Amino acid sequence: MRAPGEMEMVKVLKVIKESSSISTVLFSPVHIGRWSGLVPGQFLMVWIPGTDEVPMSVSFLKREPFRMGMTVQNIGEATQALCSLKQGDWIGIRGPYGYGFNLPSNVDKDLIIGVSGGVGAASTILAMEWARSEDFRTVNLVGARDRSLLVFRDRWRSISDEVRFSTDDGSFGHKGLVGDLLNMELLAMSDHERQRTMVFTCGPEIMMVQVKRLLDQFGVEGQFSLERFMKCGIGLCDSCSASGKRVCMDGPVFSGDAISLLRDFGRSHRDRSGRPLPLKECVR
Amino acid sequence: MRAPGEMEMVKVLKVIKESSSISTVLFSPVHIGRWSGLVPGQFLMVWIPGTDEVPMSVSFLKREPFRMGMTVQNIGEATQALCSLKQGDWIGIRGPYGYGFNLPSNVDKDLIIGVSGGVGAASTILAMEWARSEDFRTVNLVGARDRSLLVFRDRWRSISDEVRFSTDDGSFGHKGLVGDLLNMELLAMSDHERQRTMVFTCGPEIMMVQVKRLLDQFGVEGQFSLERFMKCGIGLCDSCSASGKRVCMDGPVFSGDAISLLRDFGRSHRDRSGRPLPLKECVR
Amino acid sequence: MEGPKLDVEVAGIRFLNPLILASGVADETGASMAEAVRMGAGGVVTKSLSLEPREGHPNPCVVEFPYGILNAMGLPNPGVRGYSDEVEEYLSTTRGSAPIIASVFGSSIEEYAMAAGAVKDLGVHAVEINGSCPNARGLGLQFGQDPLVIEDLVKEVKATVPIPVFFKLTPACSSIVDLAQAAQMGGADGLVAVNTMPAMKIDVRTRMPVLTNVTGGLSGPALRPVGVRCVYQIANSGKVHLPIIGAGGISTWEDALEYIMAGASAVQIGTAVTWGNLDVFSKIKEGMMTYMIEERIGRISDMVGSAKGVRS
Amino acid sequence: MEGPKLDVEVAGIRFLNPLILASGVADETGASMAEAVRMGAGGVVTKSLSLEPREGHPNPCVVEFPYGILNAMGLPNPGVRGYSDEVEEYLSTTRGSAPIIASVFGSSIEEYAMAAGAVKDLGVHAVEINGSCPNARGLGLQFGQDPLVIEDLVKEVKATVPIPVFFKLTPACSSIVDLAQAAQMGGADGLVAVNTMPAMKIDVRTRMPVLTNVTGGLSGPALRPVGVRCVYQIANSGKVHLPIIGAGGISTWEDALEYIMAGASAVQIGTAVTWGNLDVFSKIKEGMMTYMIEERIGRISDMVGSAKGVRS
Ligand SMILES: Cc1cc2nc3c(=O)[nH]c(=O)nc-3n(C[C@H](O)[C@H](O)[C@H](O)COP(=O)(O)OP(=O)(O)OC[C@H]3O[C@@H](n4cnc5c(N)ncnc54)[C@H](O)[C@@H]3O)c2cc1C
Ligand SMILES: Cc1cc2nc3c(=O)[nH]c(=O)nc-3n(C[C@H](O)[C@H](O)[C@H](O)COP(=O)(O)OP(=O)(O)OC[C@H]3O[C@@H](n4cnc5c(N)ncnc54)[C@H](O)[C@@H]3O)c2cc1C
Ligand SMILES: Cc1cc2nc3c(=O)[nH]c(=O)nc-3n(C[C@H](O)[C@H](O)[C@H](O)COP(=O)(O)O)c2cc1C
Ligand SMILES: Cc1cc2nc3c(=O)[nH]c(=O)nc-3n(C[C@H](O)[C@H](O)[C@H](O)COP(=O)(O)O)c2cc1C
Ligand code: FES
Ligand code: FES
Repeated sequence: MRAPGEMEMVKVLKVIKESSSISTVLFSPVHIGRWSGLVPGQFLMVWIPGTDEVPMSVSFLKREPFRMGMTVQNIGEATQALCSLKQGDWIGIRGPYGYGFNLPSNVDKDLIIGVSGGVGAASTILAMEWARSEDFRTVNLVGARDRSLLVFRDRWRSISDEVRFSTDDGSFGHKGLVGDLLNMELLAMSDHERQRTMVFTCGPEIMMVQVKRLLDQFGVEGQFSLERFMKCGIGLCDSCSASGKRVCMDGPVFSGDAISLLRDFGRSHRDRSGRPLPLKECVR
Repeated sequence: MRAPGEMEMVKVLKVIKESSSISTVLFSPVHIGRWSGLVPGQFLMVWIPGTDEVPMSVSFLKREPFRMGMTVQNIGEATQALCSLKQGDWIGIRGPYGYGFNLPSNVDKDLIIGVSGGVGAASTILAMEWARSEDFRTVNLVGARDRSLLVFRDRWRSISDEVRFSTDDGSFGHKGLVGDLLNMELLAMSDHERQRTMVFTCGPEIMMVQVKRLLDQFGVEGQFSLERFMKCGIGLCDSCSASGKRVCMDGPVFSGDAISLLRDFGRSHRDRSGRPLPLKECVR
Repeated sequence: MEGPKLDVEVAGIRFLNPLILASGVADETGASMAEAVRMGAGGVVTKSLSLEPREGHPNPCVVEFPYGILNAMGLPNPGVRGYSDEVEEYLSTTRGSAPIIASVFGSSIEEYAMAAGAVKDLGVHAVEINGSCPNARGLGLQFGQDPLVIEDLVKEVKATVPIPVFFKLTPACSSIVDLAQAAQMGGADGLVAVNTMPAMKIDVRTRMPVLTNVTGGLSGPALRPVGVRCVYQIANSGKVHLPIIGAGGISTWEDALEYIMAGASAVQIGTAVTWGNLDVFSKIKEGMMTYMIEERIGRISDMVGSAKGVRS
Repeated sequence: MEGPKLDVEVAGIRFLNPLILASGVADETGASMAEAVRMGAGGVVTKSLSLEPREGHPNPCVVEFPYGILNAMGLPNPGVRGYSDEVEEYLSTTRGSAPIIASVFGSSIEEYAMAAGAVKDLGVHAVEINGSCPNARGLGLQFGQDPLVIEDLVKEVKATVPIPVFFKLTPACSSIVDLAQAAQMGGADGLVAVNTMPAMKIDVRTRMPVLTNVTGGLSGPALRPVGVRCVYQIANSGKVHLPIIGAGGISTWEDALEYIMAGASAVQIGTAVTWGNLDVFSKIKEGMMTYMIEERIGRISDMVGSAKGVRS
């Protein structure tokens, strides 16, 4: 049984420009009890009055004073409106929804590798902060198309035992895919080390397909945060359907085993009417 | 804000015959959390399927195994049905409703006198048990029309530092009114002792009128448990109205000060349609 | 600086604040209604009165849900004559500070009109026609679901009393706007929306409907989204131009404002007094004041009907 | 000793248990519906299908209350043709273990009939006419509130398909029995009661209706007492003799039995999957079994319509 996630109207405290197209929106909800139990990887449905309601990860969560934030890449009408918010504007948030990342026991694992692609970092960063605070060793591999989309650089450094960046165009860090970084990382590890490792990943699905392949190949466990078109966010409308699972309710974070059973993973999404679309048509 | 008191169906565990016309009905609800917070003097609405729903005090409450009970005097259709219940029969209970007795602080008071008339004892006995368990000295004055209506005799003895009985016809204890016992008790006390005394009373209103007069006369504080016709039990229908207060919601237990403001006290009730009736027409 | 103003005028009647005690709730006596005013209500509605006294239905007549109340009181009341002392006591206690509206019903249009005629002599400020109580056979609801009957009913009552007449609508209908329009055609001075929604509860152990009357009316939070929709539809129909008093599940200041923004000039509060007691009135007033200060809104009337959909 | 039997037959269709996934909930794909069956559902209803694909309303299209859900999805669906793969996947995965009912709608009686005609070729076991969706203008609800239209609509659909036809009723009406009777006159093989109740939510900060569609339909616990009343009224009207599938706010075994005792032969479950996930099906089944053992009831059908009021 999940608790009802009634909408709470919150005033925007501050909008921090992370780059030309990415901003972090901060707010402080009143119903702290509800929000402070949020597990990194869970998401909110965010209402931008007059525009849209869209799913967003929580990228920032601090106590005393209580603050939450989301990091948004401007790719369309709703995200543009979010990035244009001003201090004092009202937005509605409901949630927290879905299953977040599952921190393993320190007995089984000692290393968590975060593999983040683009604005997927908005979801992984909170999870990796958490892992760090629970005394895991943390390695962060962070990729983006170009330097301008590579956010949280200082924050990543401050929470990582090791951090590597990549850009498709080589404008910052390794030139190439973040999957290449993961490949290098795993190659350098012993079998024993690999068994004691867990990977948290969020990013473009095509990137996560590569991550899944590597993890299978090296026998490493992982958790994957998926995106699908979400209307209700609470398991009713089935617009986020992937192979019979509702990403909003059964995910958005899935274990590698669960992902293996999702035939749609890396293959197809659904459009607003529920028709299947090949993945490439959905990739930004 | 009170919590919703949804009806719970409970199976009758046992019916104990206290006398020819009075029985105690025992049951064990499942939602223990809700019921174990009950304050003595609060009441239940009890549904006897196919017959009626009537207000009843809780006369018995024990933990491990959790048990509750009510003590019913057979005076009409509903109470007759309650007294005729058999083990395994289903009844519905909702509540706990209203304000119960308010145990004073041990700093202000050290003696609680219970003044019970007839089946009013069903309400006071739990309150007096509570007072005893919280280390108050307890004196119980228990009256009834005749010996057969004088219930809980052993239970009274076991929880009282002093106990006195009276019957109108002298068939047991003092012959006369329980108010006479109270008068004697108070007469024998010093002013200081009276100030450190609190009286809990429940019984026919005409009896409580006498108790009120005595307490005013001797300057002793008291709490009074009232009865009025109850339909909803939750402050909506106003059928229990007494001088602008709803007995189900603002009572059934009122402080002496609150009672002083109730012009209807000792004077009038309301009938099922809401018409005022002089008190004597309602007294059994 | 002056604070925001909570007073409202509805069909020519002034209320110090827009929160009115709903009919049938905590209003059996003049003293009870005066108590609601002392606790902050801007006005009260009497329980629904008929010419003759009625005892109402036998218990159980209430079922409590976590999100609402189901009731089938069955319109108990001492009759208009029997109730006259109550109105008198109310008026002498409150001394004109808070208007009193008399709710009336009957088993025929004539009886409705006679009850209305009788209450006007008690000194009440308006009449509310209860054409929507689901709890008594042959009374209330079947009058309030037929537009033709509503029109006649309102006409007759209007012809009988010189004071403002409100018609109270049921949410149990295909089109609330049709019913509202009928009341308008009959000459009503205002509308009350909504009464309770017909509903029931069955106990699975005894396999019996819990209410002696079998069915009853649902009120409280569960009813709110339905009531707000009804008020909004009437206010935005373009066809009905009467002031509306909103009702149904109001227990917080947000709830009250939701109705006001949907188009209600004032609101009635019933069920909330069970969980929040009569404190709801002052709590809601306080919340509304804070909101109006924060949002720099001077008067309640500035908000009436202010909610407009993107698409409508 | 044999345990109690949960299987039921409704309009000639056998379900292993009386719990059916409601239309529009967790049923966008064949795999989703098969998942519901794997988790314990006795049958499923597809989302409401039209001839042409529809995107539905833009977000927000859902409001969450503690006691219910308000939705205005706007009947998104890939069209009957677009959905045929889903039915195929469902049938091949479940292999006949749980019937599938296709819900259909249109913007005219003809469209309804054409949609029904198209789904029958997909291999579904029955058609459910959605004449009660409050969420799309010109579709659904206004067909379902007029008895004359209902009768024609059902007639046309019956003339088009050889499989059983259910008509799904709205609770937003003056008399649910009149609507049910109309469906019976049109030749329906069964009824589904109820769909959601028209409702809305206004945000007081932005003074805007939250749903883009302004109004939506209320489902979940808040709707239950209303749905139970509707089923009871139809079953006890003496005028309607069709099997009824109950729906509205069922989330526990008591809720399901309440509908069954009110007169439902089976029930549909929608909103409960948000708070309880698909586990609700097995939990309800388990609770029903325990109850039936305790009360020595052999079959579900022994309980259908067993609740009788003292007074009715
Ligand atoms: C669980 C989850 C967490 C997310 N977290 C973040 C985050 O932290 N930061 C961030 O920038 N983005 C996040 N997204 C993606 C974000 O929801 C979309 O970028 C946003 O909805 C685009 O809306 P738009 O109007 O700006 O774009 P549009 O122009 O409407 O569409 C652009 C793309 O966004 C997708 N999209 C539009 N509406 C939705 C919707 N309701 N649900 C899902 N996808 C939609 C479209 O399918 C399309 O691929 C997340 C998505 C999901 C499912
Ligand atoms: C708060 C409260 C606690 C009570 N606790 C107890 C108790 O512990 N034990 C006990 O034996 N009795 C108790 N009573 C009284 C009990 O409720 C009545 O005796 C019972 O309702 C009588 O019902 P009947 O059908 O047997 O009698 P009837 O023949 O119907 O009536 C006999 C008398 O009981 C009164 N009565 C009937 N129905 C109600 C009702 N719904 N509410 C109030 N009075 C009613 C009538 O006014 C009349 O005076 C309590 C009453 C109240 C208000
Ligand atoms: C116990 C009870 C009794 C009621 N009696 C009446 C009545 O006599 N006349 C009437 O018009 N409405 C009556 N109502 C309906 C209320 O006036 C109100 O319209 C409805 O309950 C919705 O508001 P609420 O949710 O704030 O209670 C009654 C409601 C309740 C709960
Ligand atoms: C998100 C959502 C979408 C729905 N879509 C449809 C639909 O397409 N067709 C339909 O007939 N009913 C639809 N309904 C109504 C349900 O099938 C059901 O009748 C109603 O929700 C009451 O049941 P519940 O309280 O168990 O949800 C929908 C309900 C919800 C909550
Ligand atoms: S978004 Fe509606 S089911 Fe997932
Ligand atoms: S019994 Fe209904 S208000 Fe007290």
